[in-house]
Amino acid sequence: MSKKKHETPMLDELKKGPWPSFVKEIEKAAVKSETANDTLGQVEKSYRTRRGYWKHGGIVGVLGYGGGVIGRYTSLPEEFPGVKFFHTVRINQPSGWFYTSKALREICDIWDKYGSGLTNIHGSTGDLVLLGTNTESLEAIFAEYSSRGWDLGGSGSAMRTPSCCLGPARCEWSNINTLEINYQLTQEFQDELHRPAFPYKFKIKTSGCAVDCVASIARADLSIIGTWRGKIQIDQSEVQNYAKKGMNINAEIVNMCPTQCITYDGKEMKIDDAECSRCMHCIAKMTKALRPSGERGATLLMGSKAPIVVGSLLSWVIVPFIKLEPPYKELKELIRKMIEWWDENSKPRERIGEVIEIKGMRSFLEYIGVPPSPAQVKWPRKDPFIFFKDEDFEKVFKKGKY
Amino acid sequence: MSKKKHETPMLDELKKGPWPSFVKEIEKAAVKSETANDTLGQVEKSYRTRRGYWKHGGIVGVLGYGGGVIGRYTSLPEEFPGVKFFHTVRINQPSGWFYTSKALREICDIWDKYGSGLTNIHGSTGDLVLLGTNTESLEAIFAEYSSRGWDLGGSGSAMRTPSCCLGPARCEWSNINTLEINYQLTQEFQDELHRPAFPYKFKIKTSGCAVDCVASIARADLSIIGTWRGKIQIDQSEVQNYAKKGMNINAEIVNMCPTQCITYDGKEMKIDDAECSRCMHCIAKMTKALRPSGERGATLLMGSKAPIVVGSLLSWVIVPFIKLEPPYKELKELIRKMIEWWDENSKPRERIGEVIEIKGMRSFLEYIGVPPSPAQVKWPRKDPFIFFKDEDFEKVFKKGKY
Amino acid sequence: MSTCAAQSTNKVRLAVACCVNMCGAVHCSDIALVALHTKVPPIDHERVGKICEIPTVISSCPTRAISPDPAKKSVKINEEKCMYCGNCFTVCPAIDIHNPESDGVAIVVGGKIGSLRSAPKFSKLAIPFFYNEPPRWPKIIAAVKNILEVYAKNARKHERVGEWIDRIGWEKFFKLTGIEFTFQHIDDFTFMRETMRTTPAFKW
Amino acid sequence: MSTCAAQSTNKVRLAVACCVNMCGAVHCSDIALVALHTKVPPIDHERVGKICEIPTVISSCPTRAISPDPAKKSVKINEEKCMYCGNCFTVCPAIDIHNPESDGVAIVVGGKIGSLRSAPKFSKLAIPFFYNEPPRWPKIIAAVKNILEVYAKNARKHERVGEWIDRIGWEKFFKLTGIEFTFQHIDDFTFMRETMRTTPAFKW
Repeated sequence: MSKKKHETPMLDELKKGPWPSFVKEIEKAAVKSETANDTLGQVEKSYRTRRGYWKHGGIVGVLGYGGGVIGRYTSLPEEFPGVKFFHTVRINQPSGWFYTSKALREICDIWDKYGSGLTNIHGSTGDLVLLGTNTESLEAIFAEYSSRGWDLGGSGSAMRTPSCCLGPARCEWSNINTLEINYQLTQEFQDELHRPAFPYKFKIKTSGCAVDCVASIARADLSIIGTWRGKIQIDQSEVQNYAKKGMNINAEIVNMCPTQCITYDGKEMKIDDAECSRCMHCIAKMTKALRPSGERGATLLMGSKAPIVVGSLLSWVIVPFIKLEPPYKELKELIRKMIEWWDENSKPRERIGEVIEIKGMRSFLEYIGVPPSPAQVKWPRKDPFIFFKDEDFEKVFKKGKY
Repeated sequence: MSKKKHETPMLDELKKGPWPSFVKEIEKAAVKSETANDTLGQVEKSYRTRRGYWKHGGIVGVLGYGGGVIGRYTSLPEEFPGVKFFHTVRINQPSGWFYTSKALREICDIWDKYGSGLTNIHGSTGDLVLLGTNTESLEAIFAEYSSRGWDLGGSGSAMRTPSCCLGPARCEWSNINTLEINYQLTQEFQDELHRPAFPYKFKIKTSGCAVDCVASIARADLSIIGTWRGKIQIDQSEVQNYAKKGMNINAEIVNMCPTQCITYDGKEMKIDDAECSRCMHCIAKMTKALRPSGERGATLLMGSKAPIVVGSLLSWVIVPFIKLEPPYKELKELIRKMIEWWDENSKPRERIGEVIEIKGMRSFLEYIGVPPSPAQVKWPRKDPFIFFKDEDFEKVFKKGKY
Repeated sequence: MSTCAAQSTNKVRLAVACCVNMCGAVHCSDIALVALHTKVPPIDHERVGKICEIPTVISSCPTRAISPDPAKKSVKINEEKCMYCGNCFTVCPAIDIHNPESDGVAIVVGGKIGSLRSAPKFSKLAIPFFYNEPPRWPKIIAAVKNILEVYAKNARKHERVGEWIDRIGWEKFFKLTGIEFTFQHIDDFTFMRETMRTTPAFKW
Repeated sequence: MSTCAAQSTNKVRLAVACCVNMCGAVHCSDIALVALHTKVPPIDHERVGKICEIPTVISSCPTRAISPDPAKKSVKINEEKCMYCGNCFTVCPAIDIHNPESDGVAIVVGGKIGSLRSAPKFSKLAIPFFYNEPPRWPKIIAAVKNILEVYAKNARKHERVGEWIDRIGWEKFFKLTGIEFTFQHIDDFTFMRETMRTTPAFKW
């Protein structure tokens, strides 16, 4: 409908070469959308002037929901009226990001109707992200998506849309049903997701094994990582098959094992399971030969966040092992306690990991009812400045429990 | 002269067994010294009541010197009049703690005359420590020791008595003349040693190699560690001798090398010198076969301290390599600059390492004229919160020096 | 670009962050580009009074560089403490952090998100600053290519960039890549203590 | 005691510190005992006013637990923040930290002063508290003997205590020695961040 409004010599450079080009894609959308058309113009201007022109803030949303839409605007509305509003809509993705092509078409058809046609599948949060619409269209967008069974995701100081790796649906390494856990947590925390009432954001991400394909330890307040308690079962004939196909088992597996718990003499592979840290290296490289056995469950880690405002954190171990089976009662109750403690101890805009750091692990662990464990630390404290409570003497030291 | 004044049933327990006993030694001194006699009584009381009765503080000293004697008193002068005063006298030890037996006798004879007869050879600081005398005797003690060529050590907010490992006098691993360096620094900083004018203590310790027998990295503000720039020379016939005598060279040397830069095929040992971190393990275990070659000098590290008040620090690399040859002009000037910067930037009772931490490495390095180096850090910064100065763009980034 | 390296070593997660928050775990990438500011932002004092909430502006600063300026009914910035994160701009558009002449890009390397073999790692600073050169940023591309090539040539099979650097040491990384080590590389934000090298055992 | 271990592994520097300053690099010992207090000291308000300089007392506290108590012309201690270092007692004898009933001893392990093979290491907390039992402290002796025996049995030749623990992991150290892990072991002083285990890859 609209023809190209802006000269874009710099962006045109980025259409050259054999690779996919975001410029080509936005140009396609611009044929139908004034918003996409002015997006091109503004990006070209950003390239030319070497600065951005987006601004965010200003609460926008739909009735009954406190989050899910992020207000975004151009700072140059007169020059680029098509992006005067450029709101982002988060759609709660299905566990593991499985869609039928019909579902994707449906999502795109609705979006072509109300938005720029540009999407981000998927955003860093895990949500399916629709880019660029105006405030007036929001109720209609929500009505149409929700009538087809879709829901908004989380934003702001709220439970964010939980996300998970594709788990047992596509991966033999998964120790837990990540998809079901993610679905159950999403249902359980609907209220917290849609009506922001937390000190700040709270993200839950679930991975089936230590490979952690959803980067939960790098960017979730609660990281759920599937694991096992038991031996790694070895199929020696499959080990020989790997060797025959050219794998240098000593160089690639034995020597790269971080705990050095594997031996291989050219005939037989042995694993000292007591020394194994379940890092997944041998299993990932020799999947046909090696397989965990025994009890399955998860390690819960907490606290990761990106650099702003006072530095990045990685999640650390809180619960070394928890069984995770329907209806996940223990997990759900534990999460409620975590959030309660956070709510009681946090200033506004403090992530839970930061609050645990300020208040100390003891306050948090005691509240949620988890005992101290060497699994929680890389090493114990160094300086001999140690806090004691009266009860410690009764419970631990007088009993000589060491 | 005085007979045993106090019943000491608990201390008597510690005279049993085949080991040396501090109780036996104090009892020997107590025969001649009232101070030693009451020391026994007070220690017995401490054992019985499970608390200490020493107090320190109160400046004591000798004319013209601000330090070297540490005032110490009992809090029970009526019960133990012999330890009403129990001052500690620090005597500046010779480099590497070499004495003739005549010199030791001389020291002890003087001490028997004026003090308790109890000594601590040597204290943690490195000084020869004389334990227990009164304020009145101090001038006489000093006069008599100094007339024989001895001097007091450092105490308080001053340069502390420098100390060093025995170095080339007794050890083939030493890369520098630790004894001479220590002597020269002691002479250079006489004024700073005897007249406390620093924000807090400043300790210099010098080791001939990375084994660091004087623990300089754990407890010196300036740690001087001898090292080399060159290959490790290998005497293959001596390597074979170690093997013949039963050393498992692959297990004990090759596999324990932290950089994995050694190979040994049963006949020949090879070292990839470019990967060597000069940790001394192979040289220490195979001294007859392995020997550093090339240029000798030292790495300067700074900043270590004990836990009080806000946590312990280990020294870290400031100058990756410095040549150390008489008259050590560059080293002496560098130390003067370090102290100047500290003096200008410190609050009272802040160690130099703490001040560098507060003000940042850049301020310190620029002042002392040392460039930034990857040897100074385990890893570069993580969070992208980076300080820039205008000059950096001219000097580094506009020139594309990367 | 990651394909060439993948053949001999492991995958390379190459990520780009438009601001220092490095959303989506960009801060744990094998190689990442991050856009940053490098100058203390100017304050439009007249607008601050009109459109900004002063206590919010003050508390937005992670290094406590912002304090009230009662005479101007505005705020002032301590230039020694400001590290240009732009958090004040987020809450107060009158402190415009944009500066086309001095805004630029840093390269960080060696991060890792999962626990496969080794624990997750933050990316660390490799090159502190490049000028912004749209549309193709040729110097940045050349620098990334150099890092990738040195990695592909030197790393062992299955070793991620960060695992390779941890094995050889950061001093060796700077030597092999020829990247200059600057004052910017030394952590002086809040966590300096754990980053300092407390041993003379390093490689020349 | 160190001789028995030396035969199969390496030397053990066993050190004893009479207070938390751990002078003489006791804080970097293979095994060390350190005396400590465990209760907030009582304040003799009448004497504080007479013999102590109140600003000095306040500034002596590393955790800022001490504040003025103007009504009493003395100071007060925030019980939540005090970790009983005794630094206030050093400058003010009227805050007597001695308490025979609750003073005791902790055992720390795994420190190392030199850079032979591995970098110098601080000792880390193994057992937080023993009651003071002169003249022979039998429980402490038994605990040290246990640690030494487990080390001698499990470490490799040339491995110092800290090198052995770094290789096997602290979780394994607690398992092999049977020492209980308590809240005291988790660093909550100032450097918690670097001590937390940021991976699920640990040993059961």
